[in-house]
Amino acid sequence: MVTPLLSFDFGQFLPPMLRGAGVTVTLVLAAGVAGTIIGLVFGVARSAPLAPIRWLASVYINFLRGIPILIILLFLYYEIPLLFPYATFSQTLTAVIGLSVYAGAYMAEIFRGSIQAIPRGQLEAGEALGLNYLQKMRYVVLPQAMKIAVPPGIGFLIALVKASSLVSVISATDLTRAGRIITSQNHAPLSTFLVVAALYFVISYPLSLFGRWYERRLA
Amino acid sequence: MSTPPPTPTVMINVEDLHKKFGDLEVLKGIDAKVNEREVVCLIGPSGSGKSTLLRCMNRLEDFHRGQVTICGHDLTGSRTSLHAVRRDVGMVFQSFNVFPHMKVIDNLTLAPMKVLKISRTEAKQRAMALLEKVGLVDKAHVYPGKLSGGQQQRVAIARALAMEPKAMLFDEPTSALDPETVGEVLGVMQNLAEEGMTMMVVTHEMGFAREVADRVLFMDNGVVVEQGPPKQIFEQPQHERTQAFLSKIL
Amino acid sequence: MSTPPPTPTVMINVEDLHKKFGDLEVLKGIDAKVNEREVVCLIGPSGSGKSTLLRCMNRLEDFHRGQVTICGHDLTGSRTSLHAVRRDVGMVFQSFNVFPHMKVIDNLTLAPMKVLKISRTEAKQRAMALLEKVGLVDKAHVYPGKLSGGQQQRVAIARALAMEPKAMLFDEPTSALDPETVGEVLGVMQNLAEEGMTMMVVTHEMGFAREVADRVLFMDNGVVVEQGPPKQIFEQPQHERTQAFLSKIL
Amino acid sequence: STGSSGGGSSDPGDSQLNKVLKAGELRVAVLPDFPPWAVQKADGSFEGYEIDIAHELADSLGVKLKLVSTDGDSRLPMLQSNRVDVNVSAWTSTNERAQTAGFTIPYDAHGAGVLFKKGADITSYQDLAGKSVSVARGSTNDTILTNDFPSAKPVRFDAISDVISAVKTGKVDAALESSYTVAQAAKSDPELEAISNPPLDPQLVSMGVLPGDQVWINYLNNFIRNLIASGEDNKLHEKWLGEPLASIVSVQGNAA
Amino acid sequence: MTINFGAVLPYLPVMLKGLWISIEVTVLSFFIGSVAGVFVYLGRRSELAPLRWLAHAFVEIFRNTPLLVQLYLIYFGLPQVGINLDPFWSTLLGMTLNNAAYTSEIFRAGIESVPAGLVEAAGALGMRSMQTFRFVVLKPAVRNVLPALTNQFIVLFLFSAVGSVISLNELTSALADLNQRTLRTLEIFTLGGLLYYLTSAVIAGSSRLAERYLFRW
Ligand SMILES: Nc1ncnc2c1ncn2[C@@H]1O[C@H](COP(=O)(O)OP(=O)(O)OP(=O)(O)O)[C@@H](O)[C@H]1O
Ligand SMILES: Nc1ncnc2c1ncn2[C@@H]1O[C@H](COP(=O)(O)OP(=O)(O)OP(=O)(O)O)[C@@H](O)[C@H]1O
Ligand SMILES: [Mg+2]
Ligand SMILES: [Mg+2]
Repeated sequence: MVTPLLSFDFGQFLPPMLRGAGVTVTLVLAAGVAGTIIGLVFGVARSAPLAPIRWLASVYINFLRGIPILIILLFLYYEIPLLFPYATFSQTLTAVIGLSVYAGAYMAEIFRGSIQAIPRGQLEAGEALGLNYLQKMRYVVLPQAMKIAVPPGIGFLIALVKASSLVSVISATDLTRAGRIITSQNHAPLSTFLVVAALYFVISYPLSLFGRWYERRLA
Repeated sequence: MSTPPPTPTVMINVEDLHKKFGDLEVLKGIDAKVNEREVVCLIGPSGSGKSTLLRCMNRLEDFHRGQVTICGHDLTGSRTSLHAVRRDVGMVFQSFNVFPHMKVIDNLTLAPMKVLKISRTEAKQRAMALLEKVGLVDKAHVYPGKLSGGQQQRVAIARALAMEPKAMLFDEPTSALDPETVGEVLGVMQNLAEEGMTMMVVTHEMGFAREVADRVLFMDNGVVVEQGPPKQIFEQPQHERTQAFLSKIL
Repeated sequence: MSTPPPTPTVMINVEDLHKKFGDLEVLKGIDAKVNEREVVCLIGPSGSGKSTLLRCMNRLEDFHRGQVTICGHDLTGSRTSLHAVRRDVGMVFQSFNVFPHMKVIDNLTLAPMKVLKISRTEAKQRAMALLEKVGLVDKAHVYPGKLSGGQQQRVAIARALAMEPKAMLFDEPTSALDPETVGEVLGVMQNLAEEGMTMMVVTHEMGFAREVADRVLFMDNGVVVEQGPPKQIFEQPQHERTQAFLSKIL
Repeated sequence: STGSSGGGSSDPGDSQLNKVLKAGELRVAVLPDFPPWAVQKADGSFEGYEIDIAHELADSLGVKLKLVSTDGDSRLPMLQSNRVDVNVSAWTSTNERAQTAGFTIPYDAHGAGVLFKKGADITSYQDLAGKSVSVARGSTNDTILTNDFPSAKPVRFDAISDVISAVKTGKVDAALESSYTVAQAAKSDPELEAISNPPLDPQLVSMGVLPGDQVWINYLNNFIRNLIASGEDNKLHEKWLGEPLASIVSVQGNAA
Repeated sequence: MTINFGAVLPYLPVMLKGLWISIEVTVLSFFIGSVAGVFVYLGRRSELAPLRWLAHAFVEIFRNTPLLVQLYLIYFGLPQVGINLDPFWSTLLGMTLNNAAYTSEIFRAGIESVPAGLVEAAGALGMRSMQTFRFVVLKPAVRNVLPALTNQFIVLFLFSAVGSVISLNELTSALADLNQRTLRTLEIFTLGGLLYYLTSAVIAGSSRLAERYLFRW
């Protein structure tokens, strides 16, 4: 007896699966880029000379890092439109926004760490040469901090690939939800999710490899 | 020529300078003066406040009582003219603090372009001339990571000179160096002194102080204990703390 | 008493030692000997292989040709007796490498308890005696982070002595120190030498070498270029590389 | 703050009906994973019984149709956040739910069935007592199980496919799901069996909108009555589910 | 619809019950997983190539696939090979394996951050490698990794929410059920988010305290 749990009809189900994978990749790329920009702004703000700016940034970072992405997504999708009717975005766009603000908080923390890792002497040297705060950041600190931030940044991007699986809660059809829709038709969760896992691996592993290669190159 | 030496202009003037870190009083009323074209060496035991004094002179460190004027800028009170001060006063640190992510030449052109707003071409010309002076023309397009400590410190000196400062502050510029490369850095500093740069140098290199300094200041525990020409300080120190210090270090 | 001096026992014997890192030959046939109760200083320019030679002597570094015997242990070939070698040979590094998470006293008792298996009480007594010797009794219950460089290095020396080694290797023990604390460490080492410890010391402190060493070895580029009593090496160096090196450093 | 657009108003200008006509587009929430009612296909488009009904509805209004994927949990929030105009998403119109959502007259009805592994001693609904039973979280089956079989242990999943998988893998003793779904699952897997008794508690399936928009509900009710009376609803039901519309539904068309 | 937190407050005990399960599964998986992580780390440094390779593959697989998918496979997939775990044990297993993969990497970083000089000094004192690890490397390494471990603990806690998908009745699952019952989405999820946030904040705070009192050097 062929147990239906172990069969997977690639001809029929691979295309929707790949489309889901495409959505996952798009989400991660978009949120990765947006999250890096948000993270840069808040990471720099977190080490700004003005206390209120530092304080605001740390509220954003700590709050978003303290709640599950699931809750962030649900809030954005269902509650924001109630409060601000004009901010009614599609599922995919909401997913991108949700993942971006989430990524922003984590990337900010990564940038803050790398900025702090730059020896104080570098800042003082910039200061003694007459560079102002933004110039010191732009020309002296950030170029060095960025380099340090790459390995943890890649690590987070990998986490983001996986966190993106949770956008299915707002019915965005990413790789995970594609898998769930397919199991409603083929009733074969084991094989279906093995394929899903394999696709996630294919998306995420190159990132791991790149991260490792980069770290070795730095050392 | 027989013009009499002009009355010296005071380049750096420190009066009754007090500085606290929290409750710890680190500078307890310092008076010090450096004339134009003069080289003053600052010596003293670790923790006596030498670095702090130097850093107060270009306001890397705030102070809460006293007066500091440097190159015509009054540092007392508001922070308004900081920018101009930094332009006129070069500083060289113990840990060279060259920018590791920039080639040597870019280390030298960054501040002139961004702060003095001179053109890239002009900044480059100036930089090459300075590299010539510190003997590093062939390293212009190398990253600092590939240089020895002594070479990095020469880059740091050239970088400060690229701003065409009127005075230079040195904080133990050779104490992080291999014994063998100390000489090349002191050489560059000696040339600078001979060209007439106004310099204040914190150092443990008594040989340099003896040979190059016009005056030596001995600090201990936040006060200037004694000062005078090197010959006098090294050979006939008046104060017993100076004597104790010199006996340990020479 | 009129017993003639005994014929010296050889404590460390190095013959035709070769060492490569990958393709780079760092030691190119070294012959060196240290007798019991002898103090030998090793000098030479940076990169000449001094540290490597020292590290081969207690097999922190493998070597691929030649012979090393130390305190009666033959280091050539198999790794079996490494443990015993390390027990008999103390080592002190440039970066003090005291264990930061242990109080000073625990730094001194750890290895005797774990390696020599002596009791805690005995280890403590031994440790206190050694702290007395290096002048740090009052710091026994302090974490090393609170100590100055010189104090940390004295802890490191006491820690090595706690194993009651037959010979001590020092690799630039003072070059990471403030000029003022160099003296206290050299003082401890001088006492040790006077008590008859067999010592091999890599150093840039020519004053120490001149005063304390029985013999000085000058290394350059992986070979021992010249050796002899300090007076001879410092005042009448034979080899031109020695002359060049000394002229730079003195 | 108030998020509702209805709020008891009966001014036709405020009605969703008017907004749809003005926008020229009808936004309908549907399920992507509930074949044969509705399922998302490989190319991303939808098909199924409810999808056909949604098309009919858009045609009746003379506007374009936009389908938005939803799930059991999200049907009301979808309306509240103004992402859709109407749910055609197998929504059972219980009295409890009707207190917070607005429902039309039903266009379909189905009861619950029980799915279990062959050999399990389940011959009647009462046998669920004391057993672990998988249900879709928040579905009417969830409510039935909680209210009518208090000694059964509910095991809740988000997706209906997981409800069925739980039986197959022996995670639970039985599943309580739509009788049709249960029958399909039993047909596709020889290890499984569906209860032979008639479906439990026939449930009425309605379109759902925001509460209070009587103008919009009137239009939809009218549309459904015509759909039934014309025989179209029955035709679609037979096409997708292989059996005629339940009489409790079709009788509404006669009344019209 | 009017926002009314009063209407959902009576459900707070239900939420707290869910939160307790979240905490339970997180704490257990964190500690078991961290111990396992040490072994995975040792595997990665093993002299036996197959062991090294295996440990490496383990880390990469768990690092590069989502927990949600892992839980599906454990819960619905393992019965295929005769292992039938209930939601709690399935979630626990998934989170434990996940945590082992992550902490092994954290330990690696922590141990590599201990200056090589300390290891050499211990070697020069005649200490064997296990002794060196136990007495010289371990404590500084733990101190170095404590912030990263805390972070991992919080991430793990937040990701326990995924257990709801395989019917674990933890906090998120409780929130979803309540949401269905009351249809007060905003209030329910705000309150739930607050519970998650407060718990994370408590964890982060206690870790900082522990750091201050545990490592006084
Ligand atoms: N940022 C700071 N915060 C608190 N105390 C400080 C700070 N910087 C310096 N100190 C303290 O001020 C005193 C003087 O320090 P300073 O660095 O000026 O001494 P120094 O003479 O330059 O010593 P060294 O020769 O070691 O460089 C010391 O006791 C030092 O601990
Ligand atoms: N682990 C290593 N791998 C590769 N090359 C090494 C290693 N250790 C040392 N070397 C090289 O071996 C040569 C000799 O190094 P060594 O540290 O023995 O010199 P040294 O005389 O002690 O110098 P210094 O006075 O700077 O300490 C150098 O060229 C160095 O770059
Ligand atoms: Mg200083
Ligand atoms: Mg060396």
